[in-house]
Order: sequence, then structure tokens, then C-alpha cells
Amino acid sequence: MPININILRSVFIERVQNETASVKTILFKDKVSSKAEPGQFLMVWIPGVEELPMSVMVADKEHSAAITIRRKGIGSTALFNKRIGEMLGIRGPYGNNFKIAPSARTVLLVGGGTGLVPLIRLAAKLNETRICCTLIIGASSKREVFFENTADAVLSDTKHKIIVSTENGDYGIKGNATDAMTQVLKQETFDTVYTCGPELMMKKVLDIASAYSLPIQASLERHMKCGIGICASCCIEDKLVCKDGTVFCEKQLSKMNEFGIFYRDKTGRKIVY
Amino acid sequence: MPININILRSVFIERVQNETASVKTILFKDKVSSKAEPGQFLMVWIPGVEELPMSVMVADKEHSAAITIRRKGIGSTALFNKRIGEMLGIRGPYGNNFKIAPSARTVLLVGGGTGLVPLIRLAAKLNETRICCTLIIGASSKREVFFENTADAVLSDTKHKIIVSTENGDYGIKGNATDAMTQVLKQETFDTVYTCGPELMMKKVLDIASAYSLPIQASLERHMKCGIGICASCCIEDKLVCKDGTVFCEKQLSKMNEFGIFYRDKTGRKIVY
Amino acid sequence: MLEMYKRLRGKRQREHDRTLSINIAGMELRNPTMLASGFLGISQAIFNRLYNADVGAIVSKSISSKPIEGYRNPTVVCLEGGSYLNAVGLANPGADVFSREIASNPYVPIIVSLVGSSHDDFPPMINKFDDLNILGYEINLSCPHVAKMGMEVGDDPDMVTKVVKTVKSHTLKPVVVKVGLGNVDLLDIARAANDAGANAITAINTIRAMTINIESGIPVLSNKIGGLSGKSVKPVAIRCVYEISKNVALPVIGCGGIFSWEDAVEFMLAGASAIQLGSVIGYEGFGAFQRICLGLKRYLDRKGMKNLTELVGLAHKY
Amino acid sequence: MLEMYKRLRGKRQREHDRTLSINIAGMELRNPTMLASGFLGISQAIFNRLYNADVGAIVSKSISSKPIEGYRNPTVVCLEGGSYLNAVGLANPGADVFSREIASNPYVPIIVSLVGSSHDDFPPMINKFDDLNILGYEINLSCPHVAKMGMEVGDDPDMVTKVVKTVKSHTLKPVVVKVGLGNVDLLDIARAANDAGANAITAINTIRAMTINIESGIPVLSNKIGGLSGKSVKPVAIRCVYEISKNVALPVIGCGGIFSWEDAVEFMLAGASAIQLGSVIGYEGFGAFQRICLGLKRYLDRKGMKNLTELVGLAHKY
Repeated sequence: MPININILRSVFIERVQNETASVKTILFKDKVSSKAEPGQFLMVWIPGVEELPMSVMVADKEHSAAITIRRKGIGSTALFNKRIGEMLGIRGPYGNNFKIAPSARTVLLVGGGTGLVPLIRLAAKLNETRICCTLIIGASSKREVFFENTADAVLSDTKHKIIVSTENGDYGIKGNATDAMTQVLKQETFDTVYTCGPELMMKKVLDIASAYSLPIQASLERHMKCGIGICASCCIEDKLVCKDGTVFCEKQLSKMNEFGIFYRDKTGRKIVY
Repeated sequence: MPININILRSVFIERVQNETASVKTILFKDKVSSKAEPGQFLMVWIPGVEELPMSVMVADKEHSAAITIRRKGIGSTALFNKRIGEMLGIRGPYGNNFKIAPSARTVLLVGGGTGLVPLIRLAAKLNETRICCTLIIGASSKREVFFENTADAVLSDTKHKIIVSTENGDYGIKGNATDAMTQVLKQETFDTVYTCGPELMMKKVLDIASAYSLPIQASLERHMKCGIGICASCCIEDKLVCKDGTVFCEKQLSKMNEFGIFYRDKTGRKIVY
Repeated sequence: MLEMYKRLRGKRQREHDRTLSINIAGMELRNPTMLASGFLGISQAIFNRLYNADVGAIVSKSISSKPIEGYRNPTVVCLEGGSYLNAVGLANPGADVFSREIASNPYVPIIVSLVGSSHDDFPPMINKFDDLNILGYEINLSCPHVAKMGMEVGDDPDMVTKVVKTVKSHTLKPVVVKVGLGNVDLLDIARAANDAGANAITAINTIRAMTINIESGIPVLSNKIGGLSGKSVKPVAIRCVYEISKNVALPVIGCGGIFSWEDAVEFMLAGASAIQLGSVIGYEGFGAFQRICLGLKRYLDRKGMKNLTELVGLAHKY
Repeated sequence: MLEMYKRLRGKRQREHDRTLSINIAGMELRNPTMLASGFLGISQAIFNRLYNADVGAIVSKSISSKPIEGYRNPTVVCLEGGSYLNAVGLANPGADVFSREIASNPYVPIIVSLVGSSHDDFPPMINKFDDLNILGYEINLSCPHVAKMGMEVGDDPDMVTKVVKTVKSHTLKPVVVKVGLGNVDLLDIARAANDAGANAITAINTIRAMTINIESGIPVLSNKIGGLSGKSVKPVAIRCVYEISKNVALPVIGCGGIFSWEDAVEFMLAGASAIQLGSVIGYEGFGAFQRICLGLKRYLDRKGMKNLTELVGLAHKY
């Protein structure tokens, strides 16, 4: 009988990896999640604490998947502190995903912070089809940079370039991810731009890409409750990020007056970024 | 998706055939019932009136089945008066069925009244495998005899004999079905005896068959409510007629002290026959 | 936005077919399918999209005088077989913000759901909404998982009377009262609402329920107890609609596990004049309204009925 | 019959494993799975068969002082997704006949379910059963579809007190009270039962519900309204067990949609000391008891628990 992805599944943590002082990647066995498409997310229950939407990260283990957390609120901190063997509840994967055009030869990935997660999973897929890939990793400083080696590993079979930018300039290009993007676009062009990270960054990425009239796909984030398109707490304009997204293309994004301007809080009030 | 036979299905009457002044056969289209095994029954809902267990009768129409009713109580009378196009609710088919031994060459069927229904359906199956078949039809008088021609038709492809017995002797052998059975057994023997009808008749059939040490299969009737083995209102000893039956073999029957002695009424009290 | 308006207007003109149109409590609807309160309900943009998906009317999330954050996740748990458990905690932006959200509502048929802990809470809210382009109000007297709000009001016939009377005295718009399974006889509440001047009853709200994860031993909802919706509650909702429509003069809006046109028909036979959809949206999204309307239409044609009203309450004849 | 006795005795001796054995309200059971009242329950022969199928205890159909014919069929309707609707109408042979039915009960653990319309109905019945080989009684105060019997008693705390006190004063055997969703606060009833001296609570009975055939427009049950059981009611039953065990000192017997060992564990985490099976029998027959016991045993082993009692009410810690 087919598994109903909406029913909570109990999984047990098999590995915990430190990415930075405040970022960890947690690996667990789950056949369904292991097949998740890049950009899809899981609703992750930290028993007794919170349930969080988390983009599915690559796992170098069969029938397994991973999630990457930055310690921030109560829920993410509880998740950050979980140890091997402890239990999590998961449902999903949910949402649509990054699309790869059959014609695509070279693509640009622009990510910031944990927004890199779906891009790494995308990179792994691009690697299979040998699509040339340039990845921009944006961080505030060297100690906040992560996934650089992971990205290099998942892209090992295809021509690729990994560019790191730090705002304080102590590593890689000085400036933020979008500055690096501008520089890169001066030298070369791409078939598609994929991005995920802080919404203001993505807005900038959209503007730059439009200036070069490059197609773009962005994975958005909004406050989520149900994850299955019934509560609309994740709505942006008339779209539901959990169901119509998380990935939207330039056509949709340019129509969204709310994109990069404001989000809705837990009550549903619009909060300006 | 597979159909759940427990969920009420609305069917519409396509043909009504008079068997005697008080017996009718009602035909309707229902794919599931058309595949019923001989001895299985349907729970038939007469909207707003009653739900009755009814053995599945043969139908000479594809994807169709039939039921045969004798006008008696409120429910059966309402069913008897139904016309073409009217609706019935059905669920099932339920219960086990008459088994045909691969080694069987010649078999004896002994039926009384509407108890003939599962035997006719069995006859149709025996006909397919060309098993020689002797059918005894017991009735009170000529005007109460039915299914004689139907039986002849369904057995057309195999060697068969149809013996009618009437208690008042105005047609066929004088006496009841078991008298006829005794006569027949004096001349020939059979691999199996199948019977369905009034319990006292079946008890007699069991006794006679045992005397000749013939294997026997009898389809029993008890007051039924759920039809799916949860209410036990159809219990005889520790067996549920709806689930463990309706068909029982000589081994089981001979262990049943209640068989042919008493049944339980709607309250569950034992009533002596 | 202007483009959207054009689309809406176009849509509106396209509607000739009146077989499914109904008038309930003075509200003219193009069809009997409503969005149940609590689902998809706080953004005008989403409302417009629902309108284009053929919704008959939209009941907003329950709005309170002040904004409510609601409970921490998990607030929604999916159960086997088309049922949900939820304890969102009446999260909503508050009457002030929400009234501004729908201030420019073109002509989407919106019913504003209101919730409060006492009758005094309602007049200020009504003042904010009453001049807007809305059909009417639904008073949520049956939220099963928020203390002092919802069910605690709905369990007290006197409170119900007070609230409904207060609301009615502050608006000329239709007032629907949403009831559920509480700790008193549902019929007493429905009668109280009727006597106090309510115009319709929505039955039923979710049923207090719970689920526990067996690996951790921990209740899944952060609020532990929530409300059960979806297929599981349908037979209970059918019974409630049947009993209310049999014993109370008010029109009833059926709600609870409607996934198909067959379910819709069953509710109407039981006595519902209109129906609300919710859980089904989790399975087929915005398409549910159109599909159920189509099924209803075909059923009426097959039965030779000219209008939905012929169907309402037929089961009471037997 | 003698052969049967031998089989039973053999079986009884074979039981070394005590992991699943419990003591609830003074009743020693080899495992926590009971047959819920209303299922399979009036024939000694069936009881013996259930015993051989590893049932922990059998609750008989509800017995009244006089025989009851019950309603005309349909009395049971199967719904989608493992749920049933029934209105049998408390059909039973009456205390006199049933006491003779089980007079020769070898050692099957039988709990006799009693129903009545007033406290006076119970003493004569108890006199008929009290000297027989039975474990105790379950008082059905929550039949949702028979006038004046069951729920109408269960909705009145004073009646409950009277009935329980009367029963307790006529027997030394354990008395279990079965409650359901009525028109009063379930906890008030549970407290009343506790204060009156009941020894345990069974929660919950079926929930008032209904289904209508859409082709004919006719309610399917002959009684129109019946009780909902099976998977649909599980989340509601879990909540009731949780709330009762949290607020009332009595041990609770969980009942409502238990189909798997996972369900059984969930009920025990919620606070149930034992569980009752019913609807599941329609799906897998007599085998359900053994299978669920096996699952429970494996779960305890995996969690390193020595006894079921370690599991009961764990969810209350959170």
C-alpha cells in the first residue's frame, strides 16, 4: 500500500555534522525523503517543541535524507541540540521544485545561508546531467561560510566553479552574493539563474537577472503551518508557497508586489522587510 | 481503486420474473454480485423498510445477478412488490460457498423452496465442469414448484436428472424431498450431497447422507443483522453463519448440537424448531 | 490588479446557469459551496483566486478584536483517511487589519467570521466591517480548543442569546451562527440562536480530539488537544444537520467532511441549504468547488430537479 | 464440550508470559484486550472461541431485565475507511435467559454489560448474575440511539450517581461505567461515577451519527440515527481517555477505533489501562486480539519496558 506522505513518520537521527558554530546538518533514514526533488521541503516535528518547514538537503547515504538548521528560535535551537539516536517526526516532502530546462548547458546558483540547501540538492542533480554550474555562496564572514566542500563534492562530475563572497571580505570576494553575481555576469552568461536565501537578496538577484534578461527560479520562504495548502499562512499574493511553490519563476515573481517588500507574521499581518 | 463490498451499492431492478404466486426472481446489474460463488449471499436493503440476507441467484445477463423472494414478512413482501426501475441497496456478496471436489463425477442436490437458489447457482457451475448432477426439488404441491425449467436450462451441457417431489403428490414423486432422496440413493450413489432449504429438511438430509456415509455440504440460514461477522446474531454453536458459513460440511454439522434443534430469535433467545 | 478585476467581471457575466444558485438567509449565492472558516482565509488576493475557482461564498478565518498569534506548530496534523486535527488557536490579524485587507473587495462574496469571549467584543468589530462589501457574518461559537473563546461561549445558551442579540442589534446584514459538539444539547443552542434572531446555523465545527505519537509518547499538537475535521466527522455532521433542520426553523449550512458531490447531496437531503468545504482542499486544492458543483448539477439533471431547493431536507419525509 | 474444556485448560496452563497481564479494578487479565460490548456477545460457545483466540476479557452485549427485540434491519451500516454506524436497539435475550446461557461458564473472563432506564432495573439483574463465574459488570450509560435507556441516563449526573450507588450496593464485584459523548461534560459524568463508587470507566461509546442513501433520499438505518464506531472515532476517544485519566482517579478502559497495536499503544499513552476491540473484528475476525497482543509485546520489548503499566498515561508527562 502506498505511503501517505502527510502522515507523520518517526525517524531517528543517524548523523549530525557541524557546518559552522551555529549551523548543523542532521541525517536520517527515510526512503520517501531520499527521493525529494531540489526545492521540496519537509515539515519536521521536534517532539514537544515545534514543527518547522525544512528544505531537503542531500545525504551521502542510501534511502536517507538530511536537513540543515541554523540555531535561531526555540524550535531551531531544540533541533540544533538533537543528538544521534533521537527521534524526529517528518511529513512530506511537499511543494514543487527547481526545473532544469533540457536545453540548459550552463547555470548560475546564488545562495545565502541555509538557503544553500535546495541549491546543493539541485547541484547534485545538475551533476548527473553534466550541466556546467557556477555556485555563489554568500556569507557575512569566513566563519559563516559552509557547504563549500560539499558543493565541490556533489559537482565532481561536471565542470563547475564555486565562488564565495563575504561581506567583511575576510574570505573570497568582498561584498554580498549579489555583488559577486554582478561581477560574474560581466564575464559570462547563463541559461538559468537559481536562487535561494534571504528574500531581499533574492529580490536583488531577480532584478539583476532581469537586467540581463536571464530566466530565474527562486525558492521562497514564508511562515508555514499546514504545509499542504489549506491554511494559507504562507501566502504571497494569491499563491501558496507550500503548494504553488516553494519555487517561482521570473514571470510569477515580477507579478508579486509583495515579493521582497513584506511578509505575513503568525497573525497574518503584513510586516515590511 | 478496488470496490469495498461492504459499502451499500444502489442498484436498479431490470427484470422481475414470477416463479409461483408467492415467489419472484428480481434481476439487477451488479458486476461484483455477478461473480458471486454458489452459497454466497447479499444483504439487500429495501429502502425505508428492511434489510434481508438473500442468496445470490443466477442471472442470464452479463454483469448481472438476481435474488429470489418468497412473500412472507413485511420486508420480503415489500421486496416482492418492487417493480422494474425501482432501487435496491446491496452489499456483499458475503460468506463462504459450496466446494466442488476435483474428483467429483456425480453429485446430488436436494433443495426445498427458496433454498433452491444457491443450488441453481451451484448447478450452473457444475454444468461448466460437466459433472453429472441429480437435483431434487421439494415442494408442497405442483403450484409451489419452481426453477424446474431454470435448472434444466443451466444444466444443459451436462448429464443431469431433475426429480420433483410434492407432499400432496399432485406432481412428481409423492412425499417430501428427503423421501425422494432415499429412493434415489437406493439406485445410485454420489460423490457429494449438496443441500439448502428448511433446516429440518437439511437435518434429515444429513442423517440420510451419513447413513450412506456420503460427504455433504449444507447452506444454513440464521437471523442476520451485520452480515460481516461482528454481531453474532447468526451464530450456531461457536460458528457465525455469515462468516464461517453459510456452507458447512458433515464434520461441522455433526458437531452442532443446535443444528435442526433450535435457532436464536432477534433477541438471541433459543427457539426450538 | 486591474487585469484581475477584468477577469472577475468576465467570469461574472459568463454565469447564465441558475440551477445551483441559492438564497440563504437573504444571501444570494451563485452556488451552494462555501469555503469553511479557518481555511485559506485572510488574504484578498486568495479570495479573488477562490472566486475564480467558482466558490459560492467565502467564510473568513475567525476574526477577533485584537490580533492573535495562535499556537506554536504543530497546529495541523494530517490523519489517515481524509481527516485532520488542528489547533491553530484562532490565529488572525485582528478586526482592524483584516477590515483594511478586504476594504477594496471587488465583489467576492465574503462572510466575515467573528469570534469573541463576550458579547461586548462584537460591536466594535462590526463597526469596522459593516460598511464594507461583505455578505454577512458567521459567529464562531464552537472553537473546540481555545479557552474562553468559541465553545465556552457556545456551551452557554444565555451567552449565545446575548451575543446573537448584540450582533443583530448592530447590523442589518445576515448573521450565521456556527455550532459544534459541546457539552450541552446542540438543539438548545440552535434554538437559542434562532430565538435571538440569528438568520442561519452552520453545523458543525470540528470535534475535540487528540493524537499522540507512539515513539515519543508526546501529543503531536502543541496545544495537545485540537479539533477533528474531514471524513471522520461526516456522519456526525449529517446527524446534526438533520436534527437541527428538523427542530429549528432556521436554514442550515452543512459542514464536515464534504469531499464529493455525493457528500454534498447527502448533506442537502439531511436539510442543509448550503455546504462548506475545507479539508477536501488539502486533497485537491481550489478545484474542489467546481468539481462538486458539476456533480450537483448532473445529479439534479438526472433526478429531473429544476433547483437545489427541491433537494433540501428530502430525507425528513421518511 | 469436555474436549473444549481440555483445550481451554491446556491453553491456560501454556501462559507463562506475564508481560501483558494486567490488574484493572481488581480484575486479573492475561492481556489488556477486551471484546467491546455489542460485538459477538451472547453465546457461551462464541465466548469460548474468543477465549481460545486470546481475548483478555469479554464484555457481553448490554443485557436488560426484559428481552429486547431491537430495531428492524438495517441495524448495521458499513462506512468508508473502517467505520460503522449501528442502531441495533439494545437487542438482547434479557437477564434471565442470558444468565442461564453463561451459567456453565468454565473460566472465560466475562464482564456482563447491563443497561436499564432507572436504578431499580439493576438489582434484579445483579441477583441473576452475581453468583455466576463472571469478572464483574459494565454499566452502559451511553447508548446513543435508544430512548430512555443508555445516554438519557448517562446525560444526567444524578441518575448516574443513583444507578452506580445502587449497583455497588448489590454486588462486591468490580463495576465499570461506560461513557460516551452526550449533552453534558463527560468529566462531570466520570466524576459522578467515581464519587458513587465505580471501579473503572470505559471511554467511549459510539457517537450519534447518521447516513442517508443519496439515490433514494432515505436514511439507511431503520432507526435513522445510530452510533458511529471504528477508525473515525479514534482521535475523539483518545482525547476522552486523556481527559478522564487526567482528571478522574479511576482506571480507564479505552474504546474506539482500535485496529492495530499502534492504536492500542496510543490509547495506553493517553491513559488507558486496558482496551476494547470491536469494529476491527469486521476486518480480521477473531485474530485481532492475538495480533494486537503480539504487537504490544514487541513494542514493550523494544522500549525496554517490563510491564504494560509502565506505558499507561505516559503522555501526561508532557
